[in-house]
Amino acid sequence: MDLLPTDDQSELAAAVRALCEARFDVDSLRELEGSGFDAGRWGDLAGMGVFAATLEESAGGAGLGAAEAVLVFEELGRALVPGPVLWTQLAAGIVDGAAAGETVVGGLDLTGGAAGPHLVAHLDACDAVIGVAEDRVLRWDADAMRAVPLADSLDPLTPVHHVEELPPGDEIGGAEAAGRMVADATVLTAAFEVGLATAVTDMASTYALDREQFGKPIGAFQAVKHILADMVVRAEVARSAVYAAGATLDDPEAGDLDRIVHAAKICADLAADKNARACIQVHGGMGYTWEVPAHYFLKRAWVLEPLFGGIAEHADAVAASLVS
Amino acid sequence: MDLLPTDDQSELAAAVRALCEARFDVDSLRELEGSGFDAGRWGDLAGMGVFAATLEESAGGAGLGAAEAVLVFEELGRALVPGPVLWTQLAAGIVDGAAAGETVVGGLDLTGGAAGPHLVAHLDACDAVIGVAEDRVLRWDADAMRAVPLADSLDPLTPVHHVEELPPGDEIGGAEAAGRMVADATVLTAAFEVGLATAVTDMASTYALDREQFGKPIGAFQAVKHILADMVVRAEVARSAVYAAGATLDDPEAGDLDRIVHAAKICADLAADKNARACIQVHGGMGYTWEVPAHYFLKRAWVLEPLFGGIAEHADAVAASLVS
Amino acid sequence: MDLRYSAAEEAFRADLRTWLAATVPDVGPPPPSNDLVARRAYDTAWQAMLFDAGYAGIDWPREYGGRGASPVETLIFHEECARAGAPYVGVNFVGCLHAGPTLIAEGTEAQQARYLPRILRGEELWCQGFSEPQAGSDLASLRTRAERDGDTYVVNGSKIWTSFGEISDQMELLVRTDADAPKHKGITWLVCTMDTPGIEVRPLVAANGSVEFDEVFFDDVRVPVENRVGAENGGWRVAMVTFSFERGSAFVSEMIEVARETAALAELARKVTRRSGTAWDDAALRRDIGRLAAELDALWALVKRNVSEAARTNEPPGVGGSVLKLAFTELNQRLGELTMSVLGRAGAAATDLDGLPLAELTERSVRSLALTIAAGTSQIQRNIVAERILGMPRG
Amino acid sequence: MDLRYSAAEEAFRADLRTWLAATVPDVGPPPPSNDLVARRAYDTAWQAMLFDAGYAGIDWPREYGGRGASPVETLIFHEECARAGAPYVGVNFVGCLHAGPTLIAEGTEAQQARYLPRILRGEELWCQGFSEPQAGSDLASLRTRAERDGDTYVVNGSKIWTSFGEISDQMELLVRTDADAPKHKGITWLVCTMDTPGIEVRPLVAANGSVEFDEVFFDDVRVPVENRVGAENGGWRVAMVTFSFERGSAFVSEMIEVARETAALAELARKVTRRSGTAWDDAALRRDIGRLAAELDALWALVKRNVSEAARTNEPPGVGGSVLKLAFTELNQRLGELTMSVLGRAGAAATDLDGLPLAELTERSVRSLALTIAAGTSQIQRNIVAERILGMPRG
Repeated sequence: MDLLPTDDQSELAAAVRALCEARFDVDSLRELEGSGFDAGRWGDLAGMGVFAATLEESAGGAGLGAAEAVLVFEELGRALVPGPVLWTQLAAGIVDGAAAGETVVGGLDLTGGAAGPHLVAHLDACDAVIGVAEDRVLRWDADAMRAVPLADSLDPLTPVHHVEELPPGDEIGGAEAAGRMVADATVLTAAFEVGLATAVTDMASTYALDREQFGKPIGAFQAVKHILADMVVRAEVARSAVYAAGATLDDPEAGDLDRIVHAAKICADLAADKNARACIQVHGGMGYTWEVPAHYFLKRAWVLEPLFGGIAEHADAVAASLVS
Repeated sequence: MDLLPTDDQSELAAAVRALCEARFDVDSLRELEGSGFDAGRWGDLAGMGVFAATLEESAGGAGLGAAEAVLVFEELGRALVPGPVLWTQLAAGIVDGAAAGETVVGGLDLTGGAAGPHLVAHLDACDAVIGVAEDRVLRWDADAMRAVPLADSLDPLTPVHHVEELPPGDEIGGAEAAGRMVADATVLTAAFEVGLATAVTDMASTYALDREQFGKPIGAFQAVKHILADMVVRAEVARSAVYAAGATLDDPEAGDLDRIVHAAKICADLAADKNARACIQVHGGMGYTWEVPAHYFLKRAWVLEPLFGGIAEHADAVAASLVS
Repeated sequence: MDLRYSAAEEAFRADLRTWLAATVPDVGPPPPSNDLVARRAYDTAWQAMLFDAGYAGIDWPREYGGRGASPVETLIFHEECARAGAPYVGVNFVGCLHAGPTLIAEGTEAQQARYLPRILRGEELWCQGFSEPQAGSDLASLRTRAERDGDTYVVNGSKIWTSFGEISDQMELLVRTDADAPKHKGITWLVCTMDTPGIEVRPLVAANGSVEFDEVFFDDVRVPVENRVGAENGGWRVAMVTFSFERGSAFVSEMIEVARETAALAELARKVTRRSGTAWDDAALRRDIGRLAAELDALWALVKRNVSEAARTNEPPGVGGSVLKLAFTELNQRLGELTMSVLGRAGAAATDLDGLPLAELTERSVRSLALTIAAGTSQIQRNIVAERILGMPRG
Repeated sequence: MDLRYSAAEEAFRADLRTWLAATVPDVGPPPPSNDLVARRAYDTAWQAMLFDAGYAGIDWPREYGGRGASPVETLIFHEECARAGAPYVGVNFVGCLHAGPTLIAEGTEAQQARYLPRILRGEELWCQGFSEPQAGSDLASLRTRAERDGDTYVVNGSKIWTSFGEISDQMELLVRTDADAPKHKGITWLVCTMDTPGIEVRPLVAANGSVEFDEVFFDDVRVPVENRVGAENGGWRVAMVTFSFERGSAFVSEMIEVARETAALAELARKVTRRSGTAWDDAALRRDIGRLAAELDALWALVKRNVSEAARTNEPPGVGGSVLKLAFTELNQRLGELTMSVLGRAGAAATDLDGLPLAELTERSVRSLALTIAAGTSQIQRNIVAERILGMPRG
């Protein structure tokens, strides 16, 4: 039992972080506003093996586990990497070319009944789209979606298309594949949110040390200090749950997979939203400007929270498990 | 439109406060542990006209309105006055001798369906018991309740009896009387809670000025300051709603009575519970001792919250009103 | 302690309501929020209509051209305007609510004669130059300096968070005139005309995409000494007069708007489909919305208490304003959170879809983030409440 | 990053589980919580059984008589004991978890030989004399003084929050030996035998009615110099060793208990009747309970991370302990709030009724109030996290 990254895992995370710092720094995010996608940077992610990470070696992948994928997505979240990274990773081994990043795959979360408008992110960049419900996995060609691009999206780095009527699509997986994909997708989304929650904690903390008011850094004031401490607590609690969920995906007998997946998503949803809000508050007026990137993080958190079930759905599921 | 107490109303409140300070100071509360009732002090409350306040003058009462009753109950709450004061006041004009305090009247909240165990507070002190549901008002002789005294109660100043099977009782009021009584009871309970929330704010604030750590009063630390500020906000918001509810009971055409009653109980429940908790936290270890009376206030808040509907029930009712 | 309005107050309300009913339908829809020139025209036209009808400067004294309404009438005014869907004070807020009242309290007769009528008629637009990049919560540490040169002050430095700086005519400007004095003691309040040479205005884009805020840079800007309000180095006190002017009616328009939005959110929740039914079938979400609506009712009662206090004392409600700001801004942010919860996955779109007003709702949720920061962060407000109401030490 | 235990760890668990299964059923129910003498007998009997089976001092080094278990085995030990319903360390917690480890780290061989075996066998009970009425969060400002008189220290002053002082044999006592030094520099750590003349113990009644805490008064109490642990005036450092001893397993027993209570609350909610059905039919309450259970699962994962860190470094998890304490104590209080919500009006009774264990549940809700205060308030913990993890200035 060891819930810390191994040396190999830490090296992998460091490599992804180095790539992100080089290719997805904040200024380059600004360049991607409205599209969120850049073929060159996408190629860098593919070159790093992000999409092929968990594909079996026999199928040309790196054969890594969910534990490694969780660390990779935590780093992607820290850098707020845009684009259909999650869906393309999920599609590796299912959609030809996804693992190599040659086929860009978008996705549709059809869990929870998925009533309401169907929105596909980054469709302009996609070659294919997969959809996952609890009981099946569907596939479409991107241009078969007959989707309408929307003028504005909440997150400037996550443009969305509206699919007015979902075309039939090819069923490429049944309940078992779907179940595993939903679990993977939930945990990787949570991992991304943990990275995001950590990044805004770092950002707020750096600002609190730098910004002076009343003759001292604002981080010397308990009001600010305690906001920051609560950010640390939320991020660390969520990170713990996400690591445990990753380890349990790799070794389902080592724990209660459903419960830890619920815990990971609940705590990560909470950490991403609350920490990004707190980051804005610590920055004061500057936090509310477009220039300071805190708002990007919060908007992404809002986009991610409802995916694969938000706090409400997962908490309801845990409640049901308590009395069953 | 004037939502502040008039001079007469302020004088009334001051007189009740003076009585409470003289007769219900904290040390005398300690004497009442386990019983919560003292005939002498009960007589003082009667002498002050607490029970007869809103009874019509023709029936021997003071003919005051709900606005005045709210101020009286705020003061009673500030002093954490124990005993079946609310029920005896509600019974004035309905149960002989209640207005004069000669008949001590306990009560049973039968609203909300009142499933679960029937508990009557202070039954040993009572001559009669009234019960109020949404559609009727019932009356029993106290010794007809066949109730079992419980060894321990949550609030040491509110002993309870358990009525295993409710005897039939006399119907002394129909839906109209019951509706008005429930509204009165809800608002007066909220008023009591506002007094309670204010008292613990004062207690915490006094302690924060007095107690020194790290070379200064703990009230100089923002962590403590902000806890105190939130206490003020909760108390003032609740007080405003309770005053408005009192004024609307007196003049139902001046507002939406149902809505403001819901708001008053929700905000007062919240202020009483959160402020009493905060008072304990500000006191540190001492706050958790029996000796410091903060715990009496919190326990009373917990006893009052579910009466006549708690936050959940009132919030549900407001939600329903939004779409009707 | 009563909620009934006097006959005179009811008559005031009836007249106003009649006028609003006749007037508002012709005003037309507001322009896009980032078209500042159109917004100025729109809000100014409304200001002129108020002026013609005798409602401009609703709570300004009559001798300064105002209506001289009591605090209760002022409450009624804001309430009725909001209920009628009339334009808000909008781009004129600094002139009507800050600069004007300050000039009434502290200006010379000449200054009053020069500026007040144009504010009332909407002819001149004012902005505020108080905050600086290094002086936010700690406003008194401002550094923009003004040096006396004969009968002018020469101003150098920069300001930030100036609303509508690009389209304004006049600025209420705080400058440092004595660098050696303790920080509150060396500040002066000036009227600075925005077309004076040396002023550069640069828009700041906000997180919701709006461009209402500006940075304003001053390079040897010459302001006549006659534009000084109050004494040299006495500007801090003058600025504080401005901050405490509102007599209980702050947030009234916003609260009515939030009440409307809360009811609309409940209706919206009945349209947002979920697996089994709609978002409104989620009992926990429904309860959260109900509770928010109830707390808003309580805040409305707090406003009435604050107004009642102002009516009795003819003074601002003191820290009652901080209590209200703390509670209302946090409630308003919670409404933003609940809105995103109701929208669920649809919230990723900021374009209207399937009958859901997503552009407005998502922008609203983002916009609410500024509320606990602007005009004194919640942290500063809590200090004020603890220090001024409870007497906690400043330390 | 894996959750699977090694074969050796699984063997450790299996042995322990076999022993617990054979042993726990005979232990009998715990005595009433306010019967301290009976509690001492009960907890001491359990300690002796642990000792005989080789589990006493589970993570103490073998050379000091402990089991020498790894951090992971220690986690397994606490987990299995809690799951088996074994007695908790109880009245022996100061000896086993604080004083013993301190003596191992800082005591002389003679001190170790004198005290450690009796702690392990449950023969001597220890209490703690650290806090004082005027030195709570600011522990280093303690005033109880000790003056050297030949080969004894003469102690005068008072302590507070001493758990089980009435029934203890030894006290770990912090005293001021240099009044002129900076406050952290003049403190000394002593072993004080509780039957020394001049000690008076007065119980403090807590808000839940318990009498576990005492005030202890010292009137010319003579403590031999040989009872000093560490250097004179070096006691602050010694005390900090104590505070950082636990290697990640703090709160493990409590967390398993809270998990059990949460599941029990869900079952209870199905028994508490409401107008239409039961409390469990309240979807919002249900969601709150589910969310709390999920957050507890996450905290369990945090414990495993902290233990993993300790296993790698053989050091305590540093501020990971503060993070856990902040999150877990607040969660534990929320469970108390939810419990009262489930009980509704029945919560006014603290006597079991209609199959509802009201005595235990209401006491539990009151007891949880102490958690964000004892052993460092949440406010102090937040300072620690912000200063030591994020490097914020002490300010």
